[in-house]
Amino acid sequence: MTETLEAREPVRVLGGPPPGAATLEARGVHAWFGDRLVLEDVTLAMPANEVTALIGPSGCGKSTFLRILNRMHELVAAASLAGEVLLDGDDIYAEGTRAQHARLRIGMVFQKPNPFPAMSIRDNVLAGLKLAGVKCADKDGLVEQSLERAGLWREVRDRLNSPGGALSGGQQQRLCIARSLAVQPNVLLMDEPCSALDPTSTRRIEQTIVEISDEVTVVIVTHNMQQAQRVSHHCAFFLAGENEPGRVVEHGSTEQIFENPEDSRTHDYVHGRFG
Amino acid sequence: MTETLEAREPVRVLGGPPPGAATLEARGVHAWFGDRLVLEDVTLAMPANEVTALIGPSGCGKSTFLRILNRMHELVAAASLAGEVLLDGDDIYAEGTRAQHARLRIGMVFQKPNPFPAMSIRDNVLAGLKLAGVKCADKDGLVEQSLERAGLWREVRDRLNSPGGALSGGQQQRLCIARSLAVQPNVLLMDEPCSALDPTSTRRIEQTIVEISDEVTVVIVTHNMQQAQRVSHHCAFFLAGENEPGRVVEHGSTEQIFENPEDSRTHDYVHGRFG
Amino acid sequence: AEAFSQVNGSGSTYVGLAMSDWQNGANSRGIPVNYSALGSPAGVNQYGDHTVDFAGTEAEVSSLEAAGGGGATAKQRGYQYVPDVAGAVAVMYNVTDAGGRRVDTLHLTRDVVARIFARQITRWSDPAISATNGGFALPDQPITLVGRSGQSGTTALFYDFVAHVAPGPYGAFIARNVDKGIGPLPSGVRPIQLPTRGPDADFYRLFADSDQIAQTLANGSVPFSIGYDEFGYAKKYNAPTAWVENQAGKYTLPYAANIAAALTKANLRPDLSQELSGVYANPDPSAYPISAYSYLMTPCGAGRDTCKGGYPDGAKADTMTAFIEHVACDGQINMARIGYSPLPPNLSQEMMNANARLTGRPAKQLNAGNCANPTFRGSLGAGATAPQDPFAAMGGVDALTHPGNGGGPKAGAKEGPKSSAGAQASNGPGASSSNGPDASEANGGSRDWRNAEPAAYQGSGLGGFGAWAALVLFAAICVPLVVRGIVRRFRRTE
Amino acid sequence: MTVSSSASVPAPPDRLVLADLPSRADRLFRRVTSGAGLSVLALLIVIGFFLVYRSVPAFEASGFGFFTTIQFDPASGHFGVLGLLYGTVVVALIAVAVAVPFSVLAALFISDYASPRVRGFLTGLVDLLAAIPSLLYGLWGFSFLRPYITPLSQWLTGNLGWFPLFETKPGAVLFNSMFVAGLVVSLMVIPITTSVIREVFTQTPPGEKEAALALGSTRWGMVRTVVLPFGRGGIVGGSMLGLGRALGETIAVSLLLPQVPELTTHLLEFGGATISGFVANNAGQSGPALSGLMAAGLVLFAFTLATNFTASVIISRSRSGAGVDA
Amino acid sequence: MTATEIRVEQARPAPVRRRTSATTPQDRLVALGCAVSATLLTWFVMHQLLVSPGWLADLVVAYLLYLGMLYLVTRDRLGRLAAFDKLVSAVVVSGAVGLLIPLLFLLGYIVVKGVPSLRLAFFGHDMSAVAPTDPATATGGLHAIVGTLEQTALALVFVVPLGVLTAVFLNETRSRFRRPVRIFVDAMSGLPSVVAGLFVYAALILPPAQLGFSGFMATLALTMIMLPTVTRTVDVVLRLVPDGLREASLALGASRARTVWSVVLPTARTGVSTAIILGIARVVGETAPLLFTSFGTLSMNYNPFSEPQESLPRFVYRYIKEPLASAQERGYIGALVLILLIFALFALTRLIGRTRWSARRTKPRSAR
Ligand SMILES: Nc1ncnc2c1ncn2[C@@H]1O[C@H](COP(=O)(O)OP(=O)(O)OP(=O)(O)O)[C@@H](O)[C@H]1O
Ligand SMILES: Nc1ncnc2c1ncn2[C@@H]1O[C@H](COP(=O)(O)OP(=O)(O)OP(=O)(O)O)[C@@H](O)[C@H]1O
Ligand SMILES: [Mg+2]
Ligand SMILES: [Mg+2]
Repeated sequence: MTETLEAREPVRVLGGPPPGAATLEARGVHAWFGDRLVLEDVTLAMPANEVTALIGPSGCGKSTFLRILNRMHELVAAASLAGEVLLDGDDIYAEGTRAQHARLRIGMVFQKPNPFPAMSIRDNVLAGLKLAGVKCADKDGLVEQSLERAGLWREVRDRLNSPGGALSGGQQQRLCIARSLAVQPNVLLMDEPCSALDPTSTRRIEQTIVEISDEVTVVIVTHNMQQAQRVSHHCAFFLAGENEPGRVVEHGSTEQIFENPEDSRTHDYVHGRFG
Repeated sequence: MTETLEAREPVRVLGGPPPGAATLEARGVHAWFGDRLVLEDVTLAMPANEVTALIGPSGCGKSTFLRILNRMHELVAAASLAGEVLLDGDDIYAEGTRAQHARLRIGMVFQKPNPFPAMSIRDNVLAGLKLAGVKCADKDGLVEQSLERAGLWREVRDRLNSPGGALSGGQQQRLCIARSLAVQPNVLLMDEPCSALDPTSTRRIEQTIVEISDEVTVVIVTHNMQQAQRVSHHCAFFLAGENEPGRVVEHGSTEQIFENPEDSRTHDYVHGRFG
Repeated sequence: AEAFSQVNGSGSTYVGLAMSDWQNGANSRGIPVNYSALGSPAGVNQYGDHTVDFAGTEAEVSSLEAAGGGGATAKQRGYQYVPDVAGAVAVMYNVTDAGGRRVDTLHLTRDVVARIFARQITRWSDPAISATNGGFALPDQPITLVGRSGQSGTTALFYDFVAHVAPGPYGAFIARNVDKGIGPLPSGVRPIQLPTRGPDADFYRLFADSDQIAQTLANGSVPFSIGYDEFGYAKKYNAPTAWVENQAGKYTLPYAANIAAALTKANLRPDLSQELSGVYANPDPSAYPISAYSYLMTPCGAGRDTCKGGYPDGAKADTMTAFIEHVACDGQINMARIGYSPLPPNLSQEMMNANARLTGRPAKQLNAGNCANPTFRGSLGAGATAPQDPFAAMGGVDALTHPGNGGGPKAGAKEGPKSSAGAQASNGPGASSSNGPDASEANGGSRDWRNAEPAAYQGSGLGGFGAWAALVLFAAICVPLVVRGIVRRFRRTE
Repeated sequence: MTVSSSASVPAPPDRLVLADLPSRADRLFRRVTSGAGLSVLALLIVIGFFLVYRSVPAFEASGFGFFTTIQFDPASGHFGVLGLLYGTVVVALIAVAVAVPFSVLAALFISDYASPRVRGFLTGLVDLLAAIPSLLYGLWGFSFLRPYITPLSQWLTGNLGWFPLFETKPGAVLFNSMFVAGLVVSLMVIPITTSVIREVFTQTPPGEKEAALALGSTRWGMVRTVVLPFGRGGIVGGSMLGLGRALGETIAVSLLLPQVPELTTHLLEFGGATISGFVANNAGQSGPALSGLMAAGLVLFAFTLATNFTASVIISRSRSGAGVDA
Repeated sequence: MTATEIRVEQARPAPVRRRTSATTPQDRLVALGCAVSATLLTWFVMHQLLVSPGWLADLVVAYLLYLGMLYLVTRDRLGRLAAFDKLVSAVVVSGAVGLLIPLLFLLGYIVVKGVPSLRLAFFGHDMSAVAPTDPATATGGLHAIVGTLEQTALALVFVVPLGVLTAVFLNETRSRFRRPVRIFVDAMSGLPSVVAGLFVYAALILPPAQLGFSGFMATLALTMIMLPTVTRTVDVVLRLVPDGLREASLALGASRARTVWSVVLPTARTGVSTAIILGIARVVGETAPLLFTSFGTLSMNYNPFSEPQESLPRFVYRYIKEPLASAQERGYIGALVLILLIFALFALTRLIGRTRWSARRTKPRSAR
């Protein structure tokens, strides 16, 4: 599948993020919705070129944390936060930084596939260019490359001009991954990208994650322990008590979290005792 | 918890289903949405007084099958079906049988808790009586008994008149179970009853399922393998290929399905290889 | 030759139809004129507001002022009245005789018409009405008057007639109603709206426009009513229209010939407004007395000789004068066909005089040679001739009224065009009690009128079906069903 | 913030003040859209202000009597809006009283009884009917329907005349009454209320409907326990919206009613006036009468506003409007 | 499905789809029987025993009888709850039918009255050369159609940018003025059309402004009526655009403006056009404000900015009040054309809606 890609010179975009994966580091992140503290003092490093999985039961603040990582959190009215998020050492929340810029470098894939329904597949892939003002000389090459890396090229190359909404759920999700990859971000955040998908599509996307992790840093939220085990190098376990904010209970290499967790709650969780 | 119940004479309703659990048997069930066949030739016996779990990846037709079992399937426009569903030997789809009657004998609990928000807790429990024209001499006794069996009595006995919508998600789900139990059905169908709930509520409901299974036959759909293992006596594994209808790949005792499945796909699935 | 620019006018609905005809004619000769029939008061007001260039009205500015409906601004702008077309107010009615049949050849004297509308005569059985209708007494029902709600030029015209013919009752009527919605009226100023409260108001049914009045009176939905309206609407809906007696003692309907005959006696006041006492008392046997003409209102300075410059825009003045000339001559050709009467020659000439004042040039003298107005040739155009009075064929109203002529009117009335007047005796079962000399004398015309149900209550729809009947019926049918059900259940449980 | 996440609960740090640098396009965007929004605001303020300004002479002439005088009487210089307002409200209430039961039935039919094909068709048809100009309703009501309503009025007064609202004077004329006008207006209101109520009914959480059915309920049981309680706000709101529309209804009423203001309980009898109809019939007034009309228009506006607001408050308070799935 | 089906057929007898209809044949038989017996009973009692006062009474009696019988019989068969259910179903169905019949009558009436005199020439000339006495078939409505089109088109020029921008303002910004603006838009939608006309008349046509009657004045009044309608509907449509799309766009590094322009509006395009067309349909038949503003005329005036202009509702209103039978017919022709115009607008929305919107629009719903 990747032969074509390697045989060719990779297509690069202009005006986008600097090339290559970047390290993301959260320091003392707190998050509030209104006056409710939902995330407390999360400090976590997500090393470049590796896949970090965030696991934990529902409502413990995984999505909130993920959205803080690329400044999507502030889109929610009455949401606020504290702490620092360092992208290759620079705080994306530093004064004078544009949210747009941070988001361009840190892409995101959502739980529900959301291709732009008014655009064709090709336009969907190129949407980031248009939307963020990134240039590219070889658009067709970029489309092919992005779809290839998202593992969708074979399936759609004959119908690049049909609308994005006409694909199946799994294909739509891969299209969204391709769309995010097209602007060549340094980090890719994924919030339960497979939860709405069938097994085949899930497997396909897990494959994709593994493949792209040599180009971007991936942070993925998942409910599926097996998935976390399969794709991630690092794991962070979030937990929120009743009426308490979410915290990172434990983090470390995936192997350690699953085989030999320090905390008994982690052990219970990864072995399906609850959640 | 069950002392109170056993100490007392159980409250009985009049005009409802005949007392006791019943055997449910599906024979050659097919289901269509429009012209799309989504379920093919499912034959499955769900023995009385036992818990049968339906497992399988998303979209394989578990919910559809469950809804066929109490004639909810026909509520969807353009849905049709073939085959027989025998409740203690009588086909619920036989001509002249009214759907209301079948649904009264075969209760259902849904994925999302859906108490009637405008009614008080007490009225929610008694809703089935009013709606199905079932009589009961000792209404207060029935409310207590049903809530007790759903494991909710302790928590709500002081606020029976507050609205049902004011409870937490897990309590709402147990309220829905109590509501279904109040008409004393012979079978209770549950479609992922815990998927929207937190771990504590989940454990509470699993307990409830185990407790009620001596009075009704329970059929439960779940995505959580551990849950299936914990609560069910029998298991049926559904699977649908791409663009193919769902089928039962394997069914048998829970132990067998989890420890020693015949089909390799079952093995993969119950060990989290996909889905 | 001249440069025209569009002139707009608004006002009287009474001339609306004529205006359509004139616009159509004027436009076809390149004179751009536009008229919108919003009602006389609106026309005068908009004229005063300078939003239109001319107005069409029957109401005089003084009436409007008295009614609080404006007019001050029109005075400020200055105006002259220009006669444009002759017409008449028809008296329509809906009366049934004792037998329940529609009366359709009612004959009334001017005096009676005026006293009815001044609410001195208030019942249909009034001897003054029987006197001109073969002596037959109509049912003793109160007279319901039908008129226009709000301000209306037609109302002003009609009440001018009432004021002249029956000054006493009119005066009393005005005095009674002066603050009941008609406003304080200086003497000589006619009301342009009818009372909306007070004792008289209860007997009025006021409608928003002429169309509804005629329609209502034609379809008989207001029993025992009489109203005034433009004759065109009466013809449209075939509403029964009263024959009105003139000075010569003849009875006429407002056909063009009768209107034209009457208007020969119209006098003009210095401001060209009409003084119609001569018309109401025109001795011509074919005159229809309630005739009048309608005005155009065009700008003019304070004195009548200085209208020049009324339109600052010369092109507008040219258009207007061209239009007035069109109306004066060619515009009159079709009038009789659509329910008006062409202006008599003297009034056509007045229009040219008005033009002369507007332009400052000498007036064009009209004659049969240069003016197509049919009255210059002694004709009135198509559709002018009036039908024969059905009573005349029977020897006239007087002869019919003579008591000795018992069976005559009955037979005679039947010969009328669509007559059922001269009410036949209804020999129904209840018709035994005689109600006074009038009734018995009139051949039993209204024997049981006291018991007669109003026409509206008979016949149609659910009229005779009572709620109690429904209940009884329902019970009668349902009880056996219920009993059957109970019996069956009883059997089953056995 | 420096405290590591250990046993002791640290005081949460200060929240970040997020200062995003908006791009030039964003600033322009914000300015243009705000401009549009505020111009709508300004437009309404101008309208309201102007109406008030032009109404002042009438209010000055009549004082508070403007609201207590029945007659609108330019002749005496006394303007009163009471009679007009009364007629307006009565006609609108009749219209709504007739329209709402039918609308609820029709909406129920569309949302819960009809087959999907019929549902799609009816939804479109109702929307289409809602767009038919009121002029045509008025025309039809006046020339076609009026004769058929008169017998109904007769029957009502003949059999239910003991009820004050159906009472008529002997020999009264029974057409062009507020009742007839109300019926004709109700025909225009029905499509609007139906479409609002249907919208709300179709939003009933399917989960609750299925819950009811799964308990062995009949369709009516489901409707009564789930759809109607859920749609209550929608019914009230839809009725209020219909009321607002009925209050402003002009042409049909101006064709039907004599526009003589009065306070009467004899609704079946000839007579009645509404503000909008009166204004339409008196188009072209000037001077004090015009300012009287403006004042009446202002009152109508205020009234419609009040109903619309109540409607939107009720709709948004109710579960149905908020779209909250309990 | 075909492939599967064939395989199934080979394996074992093809599955027979089962009937799951809520009504059994017996139910239908009962309904029919009740209807027949109610009719017969009504006939017997109303016409043989009593004197029927009219068909309306017969209808009412028969209907009530039918309901009663249906209830009793079903109660006998299936019990109280089912019987009441049947009763309510019958009432609901007849309520809906009873509501639609008069409304369809309205359409039919105008068509029947208008069609006989409608000629193609109606669309070809104005009324300036048509004498009042000419037959109704000579009617020309071109000037009215042109006026309607021009006035509405001009109103669109104001309404579309202002309405869409305001809706964007309400949905896509976080200004603190959003609440007041939304309230004011709601308030403005309560502005009675006659008051809008009165406002334009008093503010612009009368002195001191003295702009005179013209189509443009009508446009202004129509704008006031149309603006809130369009704004509110577009607002709703924009709200239907899934938030996920906005977030996806922002997450790609787009600015707000860009997101609205490139993602939100294109996604909502069909909805927005539907909203606009419905707005047009709403004002195209407005009559009351025209009485005050456009004045009306018999002849063609292409220039909406000066001199009076006719429009279709004005045309209808003018002729239904004139005292000639032919004029009345002219009115009905105008009414028919007006209805046709509105039909056409609706057909247009359907056409637009069918392309892609309908499929997408159901998405958020089925997701819930
Ligand atoms: N927009 C919001 N407004 C208010 N509270 C919110 C909002 N979004 C999330 N929350 C609350 O914040 C907490 C964390 O939510 P979050 O979505 O981050 O959890 P999660 O771990 O992603 O859960 P899941 O696995 O269900 O996605 C929850 O308690 C939730 O109720
Ligand atoms: N209302 C419907 N209309 C059309 N197709 C439907 C409908 N409901 C379900 N389907 C289709 O039927 C198939 C089976 O759906 P079903 O909901 O039974 O799956 P499931 O096993 O319950 O999945 P999940 O675990 O996600 O609940 C799916 O392919 C789905 O797309
Ligand atoms: Mg989440
Ligand atoms: Mg499911």
